[in-house]
Amino acid sequence: MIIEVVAGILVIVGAFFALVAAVGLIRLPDVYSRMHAASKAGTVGSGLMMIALAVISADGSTAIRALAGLLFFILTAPIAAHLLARAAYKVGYPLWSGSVADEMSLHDPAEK
Amino acid sequence: MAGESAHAIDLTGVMVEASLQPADYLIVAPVVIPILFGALHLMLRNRSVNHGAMAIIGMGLLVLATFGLLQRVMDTGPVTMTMGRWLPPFGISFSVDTAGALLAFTSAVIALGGAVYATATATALEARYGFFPFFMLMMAGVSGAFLTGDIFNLYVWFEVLLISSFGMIVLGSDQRQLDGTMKYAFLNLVATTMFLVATGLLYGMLGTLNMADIWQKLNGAEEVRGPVMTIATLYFLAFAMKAAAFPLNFWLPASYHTPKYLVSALFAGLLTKVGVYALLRVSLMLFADQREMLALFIAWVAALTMLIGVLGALAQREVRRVLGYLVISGIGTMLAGLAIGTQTAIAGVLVYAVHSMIVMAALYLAAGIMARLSGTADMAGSGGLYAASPMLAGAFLILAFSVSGLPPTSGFWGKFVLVKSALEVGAWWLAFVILLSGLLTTVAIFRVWIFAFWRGGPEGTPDGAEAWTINPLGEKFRLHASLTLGVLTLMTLGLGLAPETLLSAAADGARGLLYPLSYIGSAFGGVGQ
Amino acid sequence: MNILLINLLLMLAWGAMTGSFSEINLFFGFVLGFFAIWLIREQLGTGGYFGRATRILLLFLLFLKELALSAFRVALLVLQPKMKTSPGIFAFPLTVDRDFEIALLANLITLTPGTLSVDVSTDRKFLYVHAIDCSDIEGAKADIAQGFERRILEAFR
Amino acid sequence: MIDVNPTIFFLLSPFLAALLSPPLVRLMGASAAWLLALVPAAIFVQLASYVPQVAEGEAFTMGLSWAPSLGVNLSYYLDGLSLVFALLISGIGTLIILYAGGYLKGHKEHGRFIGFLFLFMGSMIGVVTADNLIALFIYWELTSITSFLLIGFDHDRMASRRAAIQALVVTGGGGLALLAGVVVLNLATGMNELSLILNSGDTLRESPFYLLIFWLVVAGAFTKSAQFPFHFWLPNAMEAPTPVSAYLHSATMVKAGVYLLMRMNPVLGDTPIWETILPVFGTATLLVGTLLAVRQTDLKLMLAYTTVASLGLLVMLTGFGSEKAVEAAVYYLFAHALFKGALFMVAGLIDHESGTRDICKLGGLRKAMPITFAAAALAALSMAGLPPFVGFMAKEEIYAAIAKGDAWPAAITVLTVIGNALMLVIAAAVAILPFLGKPVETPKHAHEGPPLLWIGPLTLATIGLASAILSGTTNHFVISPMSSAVAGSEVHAHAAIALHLGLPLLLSVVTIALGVLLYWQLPKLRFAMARSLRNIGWGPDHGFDQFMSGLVTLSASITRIIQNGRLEGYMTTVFLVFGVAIWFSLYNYGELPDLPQFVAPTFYEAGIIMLALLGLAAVIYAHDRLTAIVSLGIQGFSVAVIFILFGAPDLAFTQFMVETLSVVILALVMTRLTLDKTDHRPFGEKSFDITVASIAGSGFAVLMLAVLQVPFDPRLSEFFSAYSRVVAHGRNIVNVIIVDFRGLDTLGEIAVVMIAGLGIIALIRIKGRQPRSEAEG
Amino acid sequence: MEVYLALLVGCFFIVSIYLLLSKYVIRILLGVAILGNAVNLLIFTSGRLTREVPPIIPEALQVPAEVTANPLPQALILTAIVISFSFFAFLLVLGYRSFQDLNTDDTDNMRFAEPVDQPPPPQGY
Amino acid sequence: MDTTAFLELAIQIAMVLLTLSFFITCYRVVVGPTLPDRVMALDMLVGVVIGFIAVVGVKTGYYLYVDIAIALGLVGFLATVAFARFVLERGMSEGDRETGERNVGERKAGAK
Amino acid sequence: MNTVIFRTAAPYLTALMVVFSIFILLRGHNDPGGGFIGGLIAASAFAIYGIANGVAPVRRALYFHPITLAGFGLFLAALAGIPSLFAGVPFLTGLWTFPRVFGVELALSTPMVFDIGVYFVVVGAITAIALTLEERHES
Ligand code: NA
Ligand code: NA
Repeated sequence: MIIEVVAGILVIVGAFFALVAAVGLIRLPDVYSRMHAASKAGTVGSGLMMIALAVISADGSTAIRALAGLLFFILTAPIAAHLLARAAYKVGYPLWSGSVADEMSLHDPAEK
Repeated sequence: MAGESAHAIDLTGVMVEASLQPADYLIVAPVVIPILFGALHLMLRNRSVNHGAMAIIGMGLLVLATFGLLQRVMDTGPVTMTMGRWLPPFGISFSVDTAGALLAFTSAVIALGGAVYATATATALEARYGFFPFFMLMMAGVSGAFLTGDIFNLYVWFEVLLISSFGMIVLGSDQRQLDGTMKYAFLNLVATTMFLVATGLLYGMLGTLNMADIWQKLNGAEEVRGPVMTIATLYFLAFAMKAAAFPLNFWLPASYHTPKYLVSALFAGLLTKVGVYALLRVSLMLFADQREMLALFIAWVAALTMLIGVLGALAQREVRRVLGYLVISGIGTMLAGLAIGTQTAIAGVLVYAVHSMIVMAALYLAAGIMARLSGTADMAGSGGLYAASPMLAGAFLILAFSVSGLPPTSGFWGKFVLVKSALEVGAWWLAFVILLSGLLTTVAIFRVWIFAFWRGGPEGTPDGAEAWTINPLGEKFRLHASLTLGVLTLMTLGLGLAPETLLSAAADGARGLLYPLSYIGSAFGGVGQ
Repeated sequence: MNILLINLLLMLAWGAMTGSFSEINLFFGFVLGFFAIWLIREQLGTGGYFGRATRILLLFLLFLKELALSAFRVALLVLQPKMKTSPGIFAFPLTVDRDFEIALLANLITLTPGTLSVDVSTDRKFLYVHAIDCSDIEGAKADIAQGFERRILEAFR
Repeated sequence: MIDVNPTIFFLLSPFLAALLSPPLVRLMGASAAWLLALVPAAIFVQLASYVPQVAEGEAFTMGLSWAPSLGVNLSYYLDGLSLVFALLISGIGTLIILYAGGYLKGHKEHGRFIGFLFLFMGSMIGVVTADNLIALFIYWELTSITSFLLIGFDHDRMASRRAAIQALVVTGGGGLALLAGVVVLNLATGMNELSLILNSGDTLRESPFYLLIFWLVVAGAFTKSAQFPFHFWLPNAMEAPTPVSAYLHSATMVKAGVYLLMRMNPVLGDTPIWETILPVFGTATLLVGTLLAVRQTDLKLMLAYTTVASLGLLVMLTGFGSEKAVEAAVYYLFAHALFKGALFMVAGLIDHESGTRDICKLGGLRKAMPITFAAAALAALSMAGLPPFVGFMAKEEIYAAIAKGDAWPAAITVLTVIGNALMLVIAAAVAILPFLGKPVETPKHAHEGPPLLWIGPLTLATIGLASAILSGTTNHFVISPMSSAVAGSEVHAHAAIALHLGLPLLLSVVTIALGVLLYWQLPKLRFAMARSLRNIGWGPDHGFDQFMSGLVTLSASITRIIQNGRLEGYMTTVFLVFGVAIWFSLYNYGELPDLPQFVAPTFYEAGIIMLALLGLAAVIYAHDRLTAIVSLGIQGFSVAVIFILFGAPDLAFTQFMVETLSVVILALVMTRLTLDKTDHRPFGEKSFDITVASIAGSGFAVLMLAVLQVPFDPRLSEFFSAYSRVVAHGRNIVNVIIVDFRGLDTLGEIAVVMIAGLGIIALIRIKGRQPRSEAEG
Repeated sequence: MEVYLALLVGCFFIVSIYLLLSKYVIRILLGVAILGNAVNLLIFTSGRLTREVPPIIPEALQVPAEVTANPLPQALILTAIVISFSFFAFLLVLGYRSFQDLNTDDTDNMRFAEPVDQPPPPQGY
Repeated sequence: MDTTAFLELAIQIAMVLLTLSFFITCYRVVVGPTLPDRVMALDMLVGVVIGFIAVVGVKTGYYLYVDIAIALGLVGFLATVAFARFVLERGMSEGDRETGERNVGERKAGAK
Repeated sequence: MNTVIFRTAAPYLTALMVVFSIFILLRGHNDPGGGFIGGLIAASAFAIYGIANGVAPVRRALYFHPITLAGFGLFLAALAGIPSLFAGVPFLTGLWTFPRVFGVELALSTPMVFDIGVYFVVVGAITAIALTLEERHES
């Protein structure tokens, strides 16, 4: 059945992205860079797996719920990343020493 | 319309078929009434409702319900209500025998007294932040624990009364309360968790939770393989800790002297006794053989608890701390009865439990009045109360005799029956310890009397000591406090002078605990079967 | 208008979640949605929405594309044997000025390649963006301005 | 079975009078005493109506049912012994009530005092008339309690308080021994009623319980009757107002012990131990009492110590148990009640009128207080054992008993003579020193007291004379029936004032001579006694203080160790107890599990378990508490995933939510806390904790393995599966259990949630304070 | 599988008890949280394990088609989770209040109810 | 290859990848070095769990797990928000300041 | 938290989640969910709302004090057991009725009322906790 193949691929790709995000978490140099990995690859990874579930269920309501859930992650993931990055920056967690720019420190000297 | 369904299903052996009478709701009323009232209190928390009056009505109904229940149980033997019609062991049932009903009734009476007292003492702040809901829900937990026939449900009621007690003990949040509550809360949580662990394991072993069903399995033809003894031990320790038996009693002296006096009174009167009751129910009914094997061990725990308790009482200056240790000593006395385990002994435990509920609650209330009068809880720093308040002095005196186990008070009968039962089985040393702890209790409590009451007087003291200042009591407080204290004191005196009703109820309760066939029959027969 | 729209959306969300679009269920969803909106009534402003569905859809498709691309880029980056990064924070000058638009833009930026919205300046003139690759700041700014920001303005103005 | 008899009402009437006294005294003042005295008088009269029949050897039982399930009845037994005692108590009680009416006239707590006296009277009558042993014990303890209240009546004075608690501890403690004795007696005989037990002496003496019963009863009696070495509380009890001393500590309460021994003589007596222990302690008490009496100058104390001595004498005689000794004891008891009661009242009267009781500060009162002097002289002569007083007859009987060779001859005889001689000295001192000689200036200007005060002593002293003169009547109605009851067989008393020629008379003469000699040397004697007591230094009285103080100190030290205020210590103990108990039980009762079979799990199951372990490790190794909190999430999520893997979506659902919410509120709360960076603890402490945790934790695991090896009974779950949809209309079985099958659990659970919310609000909102003022209660 | 979970439960208990034996309130609280999980897992495992089949009756059936996971322990745990969460929340806030008012989260220094320098009991009468 | 077998295999592979991701993400939670790092990793862990749930759903055919995934996304978000606010309110912890400076050096080192 | 991004998104998220929570509540009898989980979701929603936009809007939104809602929930749940009194069956016996409204068969029952009570208790209590803690920060 084609559905099973699609679901299988989605599952593998999703899991792959999850792993990528995890590796990114390890390899990237500072908290801000790591957030890129978590918020993008992580969301895409779990999103794909949710889609796989939607596909395999072959059931309208389940599929719609899976997609609604996906939408929910897409909505919340950037906000979470934003809040965390902002908080970290405001209280002074430094950028990686190899960073090339910090225009935020010029404009908004860490106000609370 | 109940249970109607499109499918034709044979429900024989699954659901109770016969209909029941409204009066059968007495079985569950002691839990439902306080829950409804507690919820109402909370819903109306910002309204200018008279919360005290509501509490009195609620507790009054509770007293009526438990009294009706006690009457009924004494008339007809154990009664059972299977919640949701699901027959045991599938649903939860409340199975009430004399022991449970007797203790439920006694606690309801104390709670009613507490409500009357609270009406005069609970501040607006305390009422706003939940004193009455805490109180009500605590009573729901207490009643539930006395009435339930399901071991997991018992755990739930334990938790209900525990969290309510947390709320009550910390209400006001002064520094001592916070520290006391820390110890009370963490240690009690551990105890309750151990109870839950034991229950989980028991379920894993027997696959059932209904106490009557557990009894059948443990006492059935087929011998249960598995760690029955260890699970019994775990139950014993968990409930011993709830009851504040040595060496698991630390939480009590660490906390009972910190909250409002009324709260201490209710705790001392009700909570440790729930532990004792659970201990009785579980170790006499469910694990009878195991209790037999543990008897000597329990006897040691009992003796140490009695002595450590009373020695602790002798080591205190603060009246409430004296009382806290006396509570512990009393627990030891009851454990002694459990160790002996004969019908007389268990009857003695029940008599002593009822006595101790009344007297300890009353003594804490008396201590509260004493503290108000003298402005300090320190017995070394107060005096002159004998002259200041003869009525209080009289009440305290009677209560002091009662807690010492001296006639003509309820305390005597409990101790007497226990000593008798100890000697009957040849446990000389245990009888000796019971009597010795009684004597030391006399010393401990009469030290309070001597220091706080007899010593000196406001009008001049020949000893050369200073005259004690006495603070006036508010009119409302005086009325409510003396009403509550007076009734409780008269109860201990009344039970001392006319003990037969209590004695025969206790004997009946003990019989029910030791030979639970009628309980089992009721559980599986259900109401309206 | 706006409120009604949200309400209908919530109703549909209800239908989706319960998996039943029967009349009674949708009606119930509408009531629930009404209640939910009532909860946040303070935060609701006014505004028109019709006719923008297409542009919103376009925006959404763009976003999906960017998101996929973004994940792919992260994968490439972290799976390189030797990572070469030059991260940094730049200040993107905002053209959009309504709360909703700023929020949307910021979220879209976060989910797209190599960028992550850190904060909005107190005067709401700049969006601070952390980028994995800060070698060409001006180019990145232009990409955003021409990409998401323009589409947002088209969709919601 | 039980005879309900109007006499019961009389026996209980003092309790009613006790309730009436305070209002009555408030209403009528001191003259209420005249009215109230009718109560004991009525009792006396009612009881006296039994005398003729009892004198003929009859005994009466009557009573009410009380606590039948324990075999406790309010039953009464009237025979020669109990009747005489009850007559003494009610008779002297009548006089004492009158005396108290005058003595405390105008005192703020006058009514309460008389009420206490009545309570005591009722209890004491109960002790001597009770048939039921438990009832006897209850009355016995009531006398201790009421005497506590009476001794401490002047509670403003520390000496009073000390004396009161001392008496309570000693007599109350002895009472507890008696309780045990009574219970064992019941076990040994199966009976509770004295009237029945009195016939079972032979079985009892054979019983293995005999020795135990003996010691327990003796402990009760000796403490109550102030036998050496428990004698010390009695003189201290003189802190009580004099009516109390006169009533309780001479005529009645202290004789309860003697009563008990006499009562038990037929069943417990006539054994070697009885005939050894009682005389030895009795004689010792006699000697100690008289010697200490000599040392005193306070009238009441002198009398008190001689009371101790007299009690010793009575115990000694009871111990001999021979017919003659019993007769002597009964005679002496009767005489003592009369003269000692009178003398105490005299002492009080002197104190009341002159303001002092110190014989060194008194003298020449004979003119000012002629009636008092008369009463004193009559009573003292009886006490001194001179004819023609009943005291003389008693002493003659004693010497007769000894002379009959019933007693161990030499030692006891010598000691008794010395004791009696010293008694004479005190009698002389009490009657002579305050009244004769030159008048001395006293704190108050002395003159004769009101009739309320002198009626009592004069009456008693007169009866002391009359009953000796009418010795035939006395013998018939009092001494013979009482002696018969004590001996357990019929005794006919023949004592008369007529001199017995022979050894008894010789001993009397020696006694008197010795007494006169000693009286002559009294100041020297007193000085010598004082010096030797100083040299001994320690006595039981001092010992009591040391005991009390040591008890408190010991308690404080033990409690400080056990209840050390450290939560950590408490927790450690608790888990150690649980851990050791589990292992011990598993091992000891053979409940250890078999070695389990390890079947390989799937790789992701293994992975999740490892993840959970990793999460746990992370929490422990976290270098600060924040890291620990974040790490907490790992194990929580792992548990949730385990729930998913094993088919528990609802649980996983809840676990995720709860785990996250826990972390969230932890973070919310932690926001405002500034904590030490790390919790440094020495390695030793950590390893101890790890040991404790491992013992307990591994215990749970092994116990669980043992449980898992029992075949599971899935009956409940099968039931739920079968009926969840068809009856309860729900497909999610877990939810159906929650809202239907076990809805009651859920009701309790949500109550917990609600209360937790409320409690948290209260915690946060109520502003913290210093410890609240006690005035808030 | 039960065996592994039993051992895991043991580890949960060990860690939880170790934390409960600490002086510091926050660590004790962590112990409480883990203790709750330990007990839940214990009950879960005691009711025996079934892989992956939740106790939910399919729409088309009146009774489950196959052996499902044991629903009763799940219901019990659900109750227990909720209760232990409530307690945890309460205790957490209690710890917080104690820290605020007693200025420490070291239980050794929280000696207000049982002060270190308690005066000895009075002697005499 | 049978499609069902392919799906089975895909699920097995995804499980392996996800299990790896679990461990790697946990590594970041444990080692930090800073609090925001841990929080971010925890957020990521939630994402991985969501994926895991989806895969379990696919594997077992119980699609009801999709709702759990949605709820989990919600509470995971809540946790991150709470931690972000915690970081913001508390400022940098003492320990983080030390590690941050030792590992990353001066904040504006690379700033233009 | 004063960030326009979060502040703007949070109310919508909240509304969405409340709807979701009610869905979870109502389907609990047949699928995973129920009053407790639903209540937790709703409470989380209010917590997010409170963190993003401040406590006051949440309180105004709820109108009743959350703990009052909890009290109501407990009252409702306990009350759900009482109708069985009039049916002559024991406490907490499930009573069912299946009315048809607009052609759809509805399953109304006392267990459902009970579960709604559970929902209210959890929403009320947890929200009360969260808001109280949050308020502490704002002050
Ligand atoms: Na330790
Ligand atoms: Na420790």
